[in-house]
Amino acid sequence: MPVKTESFYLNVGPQHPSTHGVFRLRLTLDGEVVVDVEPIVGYLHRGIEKLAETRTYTQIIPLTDRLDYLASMTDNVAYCLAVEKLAGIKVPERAEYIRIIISELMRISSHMMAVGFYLNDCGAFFTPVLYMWREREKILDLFDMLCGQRLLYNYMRVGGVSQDLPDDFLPALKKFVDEMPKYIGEYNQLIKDNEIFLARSKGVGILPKETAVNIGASGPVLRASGVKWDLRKMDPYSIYDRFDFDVPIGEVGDCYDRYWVRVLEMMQSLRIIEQAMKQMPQEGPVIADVPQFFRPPKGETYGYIEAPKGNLGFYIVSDGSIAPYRLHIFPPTLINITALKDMMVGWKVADMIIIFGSMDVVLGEIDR
Amino acid sequence: MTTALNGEELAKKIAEAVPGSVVSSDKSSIIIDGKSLLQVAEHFKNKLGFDYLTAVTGVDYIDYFEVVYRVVSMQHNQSIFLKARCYTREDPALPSVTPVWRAAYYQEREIYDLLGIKFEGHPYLKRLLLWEGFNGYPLRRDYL
Amino acid sequence: MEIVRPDLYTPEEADIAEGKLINSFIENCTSPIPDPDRWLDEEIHRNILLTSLDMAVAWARQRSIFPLIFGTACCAFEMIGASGPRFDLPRFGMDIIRFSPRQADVMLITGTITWKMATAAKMIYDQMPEPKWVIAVGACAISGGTFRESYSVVPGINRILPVDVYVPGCPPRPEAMIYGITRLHAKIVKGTIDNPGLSLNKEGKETR
Amino acid sequence: MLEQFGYVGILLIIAILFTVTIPVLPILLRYIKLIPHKKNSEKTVSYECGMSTVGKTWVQYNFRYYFFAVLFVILDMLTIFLYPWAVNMKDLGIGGLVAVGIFLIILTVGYIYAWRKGALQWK
Repeated sequence: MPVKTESFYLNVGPQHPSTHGVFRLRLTLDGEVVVDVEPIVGYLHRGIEKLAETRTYTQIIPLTDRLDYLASMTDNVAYCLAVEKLAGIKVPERAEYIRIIISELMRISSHMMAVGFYLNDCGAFFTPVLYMWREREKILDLFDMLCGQRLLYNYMRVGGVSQDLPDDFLPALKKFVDEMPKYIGEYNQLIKDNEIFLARSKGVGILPKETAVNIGASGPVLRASGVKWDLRKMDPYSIYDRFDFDVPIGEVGDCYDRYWVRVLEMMQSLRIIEQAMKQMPQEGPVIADVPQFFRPPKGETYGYIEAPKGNLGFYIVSDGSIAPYRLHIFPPTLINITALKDMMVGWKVADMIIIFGSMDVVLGEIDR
Repeated sequence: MTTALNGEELAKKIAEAVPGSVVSSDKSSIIIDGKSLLQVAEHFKNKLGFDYLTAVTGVDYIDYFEVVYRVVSMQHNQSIFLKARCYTREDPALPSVTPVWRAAYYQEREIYDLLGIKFEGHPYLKRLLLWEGFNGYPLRRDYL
Repeated sequence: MEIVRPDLYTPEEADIAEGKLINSFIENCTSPIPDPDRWLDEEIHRNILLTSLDMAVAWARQRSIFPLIFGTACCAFEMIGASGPRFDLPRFGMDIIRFSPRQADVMLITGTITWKMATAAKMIYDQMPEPKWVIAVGACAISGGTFRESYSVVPGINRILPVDVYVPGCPPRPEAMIYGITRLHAKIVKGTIDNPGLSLNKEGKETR
Repeated sequence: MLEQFGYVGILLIIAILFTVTIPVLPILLRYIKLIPHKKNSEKTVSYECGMSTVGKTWVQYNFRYYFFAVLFVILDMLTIFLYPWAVNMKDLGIGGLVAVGIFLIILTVGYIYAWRKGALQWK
């Protein structure tokens, strides 16, 4: 005769070390086992879409920086691609290559943060994160050399990039790309075969393939469930069709697969950067001639890229004036956590923290 | 390459599958009548294989509200825009597509929260980003 | 501004109560709270007996403050970067980043504070033991920053909490944060024991 | 023989002094105003990530936590009783060994009984 037990509510609330920002989970717990999960978001809702309606197309770029502040360059690229698609602006060759190199650097840095803080939630308190922070500081130095800012860059412009690469950028990038595989090998040697890590993440929080597609997941979370869908391959935007790289996918879709897909994607990004550095034209214009207050034609467009966390989309409706009539940001992380309840119910609180950590959410993008 | 399907011929196919649902269609999108949105969604998902809903957006065009669904079919790598409009401004309502594609769960809650469009049939329609006592819907053009 | 504490039994009641609380915050917090500046007037009366003890306690407090990172947005990652190996915040004794207010001395408001988050900020500030200080890091915490005219952002955290040090920047570089922390050290050393930096409003009652 | 107990006496005094000063110290420092003491209603509320707690917490837990607690206390007491024997095992000789052996057998019988009954399954 099982013992009749009652459940109680617990707030894994906005100010919590392992909710990656101000994410709030209202749990119904029965003892230690999670019975019901209700994510509550909105604690960082700054109303970016309302603010964007009163700013010109160039002034919105700093707003898009603050969406996914761990990969703010790719937010800029997504927004600029959408506006260029709307206005039909042709981006010069060299700017396209610079954008590819920087997006892939941003992907590596974002994946390192995702894996590092996932390990942090697993209990390896801050050791793996600081290992990966060491490489992230190198990437931030590259960006610092490029546009003077460490975290929010405002470097992209509609029609290209704001300024050309400084001449000591490419040698520093070459040095980084040569020694990075050694460091990734070091992480794997530290983490990959650690049996505690395997015991804690294998088979935990499984997102099956059909649910992943049905909830519209995207990015490493979707690929970890075994669906081969990467926008850079399926719908190549800008010049991704000139590079060959493969798309890693997981088998089961548990926390371990999500970790492993991110590590493999870091290796693929390095391959893309090497090819881009070789093929890049040495000189040429870096920005198309776009007037400061340019007015795109009336109409709507939906620009999307394969951001580190999923396919980030911008839906812009323009009525011909200098400011967009409506700007909607499609947040991949908010959609990835639709099935959080199916993945978490039945697991214990410690596993719940890991499952949420493996989803790699950023609150700036969820709450906009 | 995700080929954006031409709206016209797809609209013809939808018209005979779900009679009286297509209001109009142009090159890149099909405008569906609000009431029969659910049958069209099921038709898209089961018959035409559009199983991947990537974006749901609400826009306030002063004299009508428009909700845009971008649907992608993963097998044939095609995408199309579905649009649904509601012309009343007091309490606009549309059928929810969450039973068909669970991707719309949070996006419809957000549109309800910021634009005030009710989605009937949504499992848990509650404010997503703002707090309970917030009066008014910020993304409407007449919100100050 | 007393927070009423009803006994809530269902999540719906909790949400409605939270909504009311946020709306009452919006009405009440309209003017900034004066910054604690009691330490500015040099000739505050110090009794002779406690002077050396005063110095010793102030020195001990200054050297080991435990930060509570109230990290909401981008500045939180710059603050974690500052406590990383390269910028090394632990040099200042701020080694362990506390997330519970019970073991924290200084509250680092890093990131945009929305009205929905303001009630949590106020509650956590009240739950911190005395003596406590607040550093507002980043333009969003100081004045709402790039999102100042938004409908859901608090235009500056000093409407809710008394702030001791402001670190401007969006996000401020880790060196700027460390400079802000050394400014706080200078402030702590000057404060006396019993009121380490709290300010008196007009009728001489201590504001918190 | 008596002065050996002197050491125990000193240890007793230090222990008492230690246990008394630790709780009294903050009260003393607060009395001479070294630690500021400001009461407010919010400080006594339990911390739940900045949110107010919901629902009652005096709920019926699953029974398995209690099983593990009791078993742990029993086996921990076992180790405490082994200390005096283990300290001077040589001069207690065979007699001591037999006594401790019986003591251990009794406890292992109880432990195996609990194991068989399934007290340790994490249902």
